[in-house]
Amino acid sequence: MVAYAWLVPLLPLAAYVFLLVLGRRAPEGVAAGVSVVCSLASFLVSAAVFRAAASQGPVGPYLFHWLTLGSASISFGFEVTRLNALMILVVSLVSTLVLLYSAGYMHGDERFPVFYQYLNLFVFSMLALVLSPNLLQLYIFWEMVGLCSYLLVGFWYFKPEAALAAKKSFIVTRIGDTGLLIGIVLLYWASGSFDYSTVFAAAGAGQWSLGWVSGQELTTLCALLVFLGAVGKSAQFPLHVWLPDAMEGPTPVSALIHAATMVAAGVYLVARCYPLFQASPGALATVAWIGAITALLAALIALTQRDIKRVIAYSTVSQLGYMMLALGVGAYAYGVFHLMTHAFFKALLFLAAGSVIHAVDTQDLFEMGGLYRKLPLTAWTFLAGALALAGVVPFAGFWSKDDILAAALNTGHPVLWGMLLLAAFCTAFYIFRVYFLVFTGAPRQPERWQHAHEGSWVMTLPLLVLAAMATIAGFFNSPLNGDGLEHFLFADSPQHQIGYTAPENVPLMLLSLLVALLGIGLAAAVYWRPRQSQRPERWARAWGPFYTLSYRKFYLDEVYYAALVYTGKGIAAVVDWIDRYVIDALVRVVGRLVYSVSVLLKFSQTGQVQAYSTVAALGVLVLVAWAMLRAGGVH
Amino acid sequence: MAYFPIPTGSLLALGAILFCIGLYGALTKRNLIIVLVSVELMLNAANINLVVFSRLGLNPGLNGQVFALFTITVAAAEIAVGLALLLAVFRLRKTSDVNDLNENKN
Amino acid sequence: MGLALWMVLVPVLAAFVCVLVPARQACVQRGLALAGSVITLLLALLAWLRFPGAVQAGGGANPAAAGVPLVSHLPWFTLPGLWQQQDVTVGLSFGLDGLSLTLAGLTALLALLAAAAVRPEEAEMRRFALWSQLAAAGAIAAFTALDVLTFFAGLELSLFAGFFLIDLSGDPQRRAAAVKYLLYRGLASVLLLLALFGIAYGVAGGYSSLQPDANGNLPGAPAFTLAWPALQHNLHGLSTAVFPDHARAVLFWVLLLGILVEEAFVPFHTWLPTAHEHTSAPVSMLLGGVLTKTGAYALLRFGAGLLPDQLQHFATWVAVLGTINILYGAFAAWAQRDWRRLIAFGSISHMGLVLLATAAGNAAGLQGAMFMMVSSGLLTAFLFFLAGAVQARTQTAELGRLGGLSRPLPLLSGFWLVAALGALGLPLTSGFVSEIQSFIGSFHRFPAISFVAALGLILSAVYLLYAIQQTTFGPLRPEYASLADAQARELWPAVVLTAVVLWVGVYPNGLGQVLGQTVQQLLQMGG
Amino acid sequence: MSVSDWLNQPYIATMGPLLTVSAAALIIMVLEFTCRKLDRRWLIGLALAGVAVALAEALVHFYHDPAMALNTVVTDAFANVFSVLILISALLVLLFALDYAGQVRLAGEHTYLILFAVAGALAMASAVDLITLYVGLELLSLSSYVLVALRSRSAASAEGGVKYLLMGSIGSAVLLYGMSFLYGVTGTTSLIQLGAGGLATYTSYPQIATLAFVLMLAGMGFKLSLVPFHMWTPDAYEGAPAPISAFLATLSKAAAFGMLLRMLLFIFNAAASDVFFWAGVLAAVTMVVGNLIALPQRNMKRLLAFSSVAQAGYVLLPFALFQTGAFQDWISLFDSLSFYLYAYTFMTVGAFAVVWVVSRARNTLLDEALVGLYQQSPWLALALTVFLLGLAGVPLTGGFVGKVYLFSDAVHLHAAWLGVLLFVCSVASFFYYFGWVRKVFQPLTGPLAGQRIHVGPSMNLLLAVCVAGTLLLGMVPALLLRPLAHTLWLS
Repeated sequence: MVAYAWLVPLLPLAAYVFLLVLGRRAPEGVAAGVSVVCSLASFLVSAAVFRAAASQGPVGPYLFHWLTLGSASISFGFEVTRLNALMILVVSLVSTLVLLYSAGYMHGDERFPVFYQYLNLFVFSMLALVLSPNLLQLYIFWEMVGLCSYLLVGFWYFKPEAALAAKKSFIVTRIGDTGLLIGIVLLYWASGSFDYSTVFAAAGAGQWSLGWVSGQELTTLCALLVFLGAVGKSAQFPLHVWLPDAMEGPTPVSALIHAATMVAAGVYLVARCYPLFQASPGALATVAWIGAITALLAALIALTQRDIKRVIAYSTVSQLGYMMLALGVGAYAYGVFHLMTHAFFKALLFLAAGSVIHAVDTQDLFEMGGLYRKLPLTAWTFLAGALALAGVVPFAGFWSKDDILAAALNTGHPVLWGMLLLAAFCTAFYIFRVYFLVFTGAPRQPERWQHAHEGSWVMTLPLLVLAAMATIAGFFNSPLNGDGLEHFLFADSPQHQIGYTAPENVPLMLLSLLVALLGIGLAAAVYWRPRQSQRPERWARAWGPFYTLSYRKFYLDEVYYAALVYTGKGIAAVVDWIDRYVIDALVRVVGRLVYSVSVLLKFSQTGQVQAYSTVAALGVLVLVAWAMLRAGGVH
Repeated sequence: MAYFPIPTGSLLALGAILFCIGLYGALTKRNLIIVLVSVELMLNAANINLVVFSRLGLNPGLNGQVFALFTITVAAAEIAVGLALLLAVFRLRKTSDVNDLNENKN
Repeated sequence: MGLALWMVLVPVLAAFVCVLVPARQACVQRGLALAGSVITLLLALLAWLRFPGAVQAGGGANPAAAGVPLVSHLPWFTLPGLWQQQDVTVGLSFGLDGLSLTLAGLTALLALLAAAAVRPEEAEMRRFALWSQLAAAGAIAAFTALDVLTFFAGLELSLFAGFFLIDLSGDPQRRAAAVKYLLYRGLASVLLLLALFGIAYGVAGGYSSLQPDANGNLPGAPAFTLAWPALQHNLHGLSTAVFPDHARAVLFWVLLLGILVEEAFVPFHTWLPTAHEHTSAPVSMLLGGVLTKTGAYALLRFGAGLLPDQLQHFATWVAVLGTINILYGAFAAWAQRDWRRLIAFGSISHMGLVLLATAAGNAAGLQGAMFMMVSSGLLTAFLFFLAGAVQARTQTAELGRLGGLSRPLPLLSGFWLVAALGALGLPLTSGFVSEIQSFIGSFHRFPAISFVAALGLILSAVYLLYAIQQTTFGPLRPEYASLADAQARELWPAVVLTAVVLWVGVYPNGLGQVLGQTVQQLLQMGG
Repeated sequence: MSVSDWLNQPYIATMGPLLTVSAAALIIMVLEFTCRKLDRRWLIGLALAGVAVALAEALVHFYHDPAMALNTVVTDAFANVFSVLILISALLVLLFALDYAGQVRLAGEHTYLILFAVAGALAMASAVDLITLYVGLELLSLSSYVLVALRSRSAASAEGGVKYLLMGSIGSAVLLYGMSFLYGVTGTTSLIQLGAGGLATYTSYPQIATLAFVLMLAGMGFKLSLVPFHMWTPDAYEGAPAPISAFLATLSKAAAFGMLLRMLLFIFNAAASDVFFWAGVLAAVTMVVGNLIALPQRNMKRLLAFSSVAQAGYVLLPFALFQTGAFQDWISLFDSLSFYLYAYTFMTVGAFAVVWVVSRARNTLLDEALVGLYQQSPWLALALTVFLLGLAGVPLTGGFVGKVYLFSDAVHLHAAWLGVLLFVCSVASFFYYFGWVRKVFQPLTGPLAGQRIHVGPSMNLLLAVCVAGTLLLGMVPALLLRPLAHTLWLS
């Protein structure tokens, strides 16, 4: 069965090509139908592949020759490991649901088929990325998903913000990608191959060098460069700024690309290259710290945002930070576990938010309210997602997040643990702030409230499925099924276990649960049934500077703009000036000079024959004199 | 029969001076006829050289004088042509001043 | 077999026929240009098919064509007593090795597409057909010449044909641009000729301090020849007593200078943006796609092929030059407000990578450089084609005055997106394959320099996405609301280019096998 | 010398062409006097026939062994190569004149004066005695003075004649003065003896030898219109009848180059080669100034005049190489020089012809007249394009091969800077040559647009020959290079 894994990405590709041929005229039903069927099929295939992988362990790589470089030969193909078997399962499932959901959400958009083209292309690229057997192929599809993200963020290209956001997302991630590319190239020269196995073997041995850097430094350098790619893609601090802006895209896109799958690719990359990172403690520490900072920073920013999607986006950033930290402190399995659960409940939250936006046609939290009565199903599913995110037992988030917290503490990173705990508190607060603002209380804008209504089944069905997953997904790696995921992942790794795992630690569990409940309680106190003394405005005033700081996203966008964009444009302007007024001007001056000399010569032809003969005579004279001097004078 | 030998150098100097005078005239005189005459002077300077060399040269011979004769003849032809052209110009321009011949220029 | 020769002759003949056909029959003229290019292209494909077999068979015994698979020779003239009283024969001899074949094919393809891109109502169709065919012939001759004189002849041919092309149509300032182009590249070709002749004489011992023996020829000095394969062969392991190092160094710098001007490298580049800004799109396609590749060709063929030791000796200089070009071009492109100037500077930035990769001198670098020449040729032509098509509708190429064109012109915008993404090196396009190979090569030799150069990857994204945002994205300007999108007749060049770009990007080995042959030879030369 | 000796000289072999041309000249002169009614064109036809016969003779003798008559006139490589060139250009000029005479009333002297000039030129090419050379030169010059001034009732023409006369005779005076010194130190005027004693002469009297050389070079420089002795050129060309401008630019230059080559090489051979340094200086100055001054020129005839100045600089390049090259290397120098002269002749005569036709049709000499020529007469336009591209040195024309040959000689003989200068200058010359081509192909609007330009049969023939010559020498240079390779220059 595993040998057929190539079907998994190819089915969406087929759908893409089909829609591309049909073009913009394709009827909505066909476009959506084909896409959903294809990705459902690829989900089923991946399920089969998953079972096969579970039983027989990693298979592949299946390769074909791609390019010859001198003596070296670069091959492409696919491989199935336990990790990417899990990934394709998650990705294809979420994709199927989102594709279905979009049929309702994008209904009536003039470029509906194009939207589905892009989505299919993305699904293909994402699955191919996951199945790549070597770094170069991974990089190729890494860029492809970036492209799809660019196209989908800018899907409503006529909105200037959308155009800007698309550009920003591509360029910011490109910064990380460049690092990744360099890392891959260095790894190639160091190990002589792009294949994971070869590279990691060399990395593990550590006996490698590039002449100008060797051994441990080289390992760390490569690991950090690879991580830079992950930072860009997974919106980690300091390259997280693109993700919230990317919310300009249609909400299903946010759900699929910017919550469940693409942004998780960074985490996947680090997980896939784990041997490399393990070989370099420095790199691991960096990963951990970046993760923690991101988690806390994003959570703090999310506290005060007014745009529902931005809140969820920042929560995504923050959760990705959790995963990075998990990998950083060595809790490989927990990182992957959280990646999976997060994929479900974050997609769920986005889709639910989408159906809210669909209903009230605004994204501003303070224009909503009381929607529970209008959208009960949405409200319930959102609640499930919120609880999962906040980490309330027994929802998915609880298990994974709790594992990570425990790992952070037990591996001796109390500081990181503290940061995460604080982040967890904020998480619970901001997500329930959203819940209460949207679904409870009195409608703030009655006319919007009036028109609100649930979407059709294509939109609600995915919500229900995802809600179910968000509820139960946690048990895959809970004591209740004996940490099944860990065993699945580690079943065939050489040392039988990658990184750190630990049995559940009940006091810690209770503590994190308590923190979550506190956050929820606080949110309820402020936004659900606020007493006079605790209205949000008062809080905002009370925390004045901090409030603004968080609301302004710590002014990071402004700083970057000043630091990068202005300097870049400045340099560009200078270069252009030099080009026009130094180099080209110089050329023009020389040209003019020559021409004016020739004009002078032209007018030296006065028509006076005696002038001519004088010149000639002088010529003779000079010639004779010079010749005589050269010949040594007349005796 | 005895004669007073004149050193070759001074004769050559004479030629050179004559040449320069001719050149000067050719470059400065306004009247076309004078200019032509000056050119003749230059040619004659060469003739003087030839003759001198044919008599007092390193290995004397008649060639020089023959050459001089040819030159004189050619010079005569040259003058003839020159005068013809002068007439043509005079007929069309009513002037024999070299400086007025400045229609073709730049 | 005379494939190479015919690839040069066919366009010349086409041009000749263009002269005979009356000018008013524009469609016939266009047809002739198309036909000429198609036939040339078919010949190229034929050669492509025969190539592997020819490589197996190995080059002819003729030393003047050693290691060149497909050779066709026609005696041209003999300069009597030129060298030590020996006659020197100059042949109209053309050969197709990997690089030559690829570039000749590229030339034919772009000539075809340029002819297709001319609006049928173009008033100057005859002159366009005439000069474009001659330009193509010249470029192909330069790319396939086995003889440095023939190479120079090809350069000159494409030089003056290009001059008349630029001058053909466009805005009034094209005159000045054409003259600028002419003088710059004229001087460049002189420098190249000087360097190549110098090398030829040097190989024959022209700069040797050895004493010639009784019958006047030097010990160990090979016979004088102007054929580069023979020069390559003779140079291999030639003692520095016969060809002193200082002479080689001087010649290398002369060659390099010529290449810098020819290829419009900073700071000798200003003619390129000017020309592109003021001429018409089809001409830009030819100029940017083909005519400006001769310099890079000379760099690989004669720089890496004849003076590898010097290239290695001065590699760091070349690499720094390349990096300067990459960054300078990218930043300048970012600052441009004219679409065509932006593309032009972008191509300068790309060709900078060719310098860097060639300097690296390893297999990856050389192959990357060759790929980059092809890719940059395709994509530059592609971009200019689209810019021209849009400009023909909006009557402006000023980025500030465009916007939202995706709505009225979805197809053109789509292709423009593809081309731009290719140019910024997106995987599965030719751009990526070229950049990755070039960087693989350069990082091995110049890690530090390459780190700086890698900034170009980011900057290219910056200026190209800026252009996209300014043109196809953003709110639609009312005056463009009613523009008509391109029809299939107008679009097929874009389709073809997309296909080729993707083919190279998805399965580069197809091209890699052919270019690899040249790479191997260059490596043997260097090693 | 006994009578039998006098009779047994190889007169025909050595002077056949010369005698034929002179005879034709005399006959025509007589005819011209006796029957005034006779149409000029018959006379020109006769002249053509005469020159053709002479050319045939020259070709017959081309590969024969060298011969000498009266220690004065020889037939050898120089004589053959240059006589043939002179006669070919004479044919072209006469063809041109034939067409010209059909359009413009032409003084009858025209025809035989040309022939006398040709005779002089032939003498310059084949004489080996300073006296004869000088006389030949003067014969050529005097006839050309008159020819220039021969446009009836044209002040410009007369003025051109006078200017040429003055400068020319100053030039010949300088030349003669130089010769006199040469004679002084050697006591002979025979090039053969001069050559024999050349080494001794130079080593014993370097200063005087150098002085003589420089003066002779300068004197010929007036004829060849080398900078700075060139300033009469544009004025004379402008004034002269069109065929005569072409005549001055090609025939008399070819003859003068032949004479210069013979004199300098017989007298100042390898031993004295560093005197040729001065030729290099003049060549460089001439190339540069000639091209510079042509850049802003709007008057077509004057521009061609300056271009011919510049081209003379190119042709002078090999003289500079006599200094650096070993004696054996000179062969390739002779070859390159004569090849370039041949190519140059075709291109230049053709260019002058087209310019004349156009300027007559539009009756202006300004290059605006060229605009739209392609519409009015594609044939003329393409012919002109060929000539201009040839002069610019574009591949597939004789100009290209010629320049490349000169260039490779320069690089080979360690004067690369001259070669580079040569090509840099031709790049500069692109500016004006291509400027014309551009005008030629410019679309023409307005009343003139429809008008066609009529071209007479003889003009068509002339153009055809010139185009063929230019292109053949570019595509199959072997046509000329092989014969050159077989000439025994150093016999």
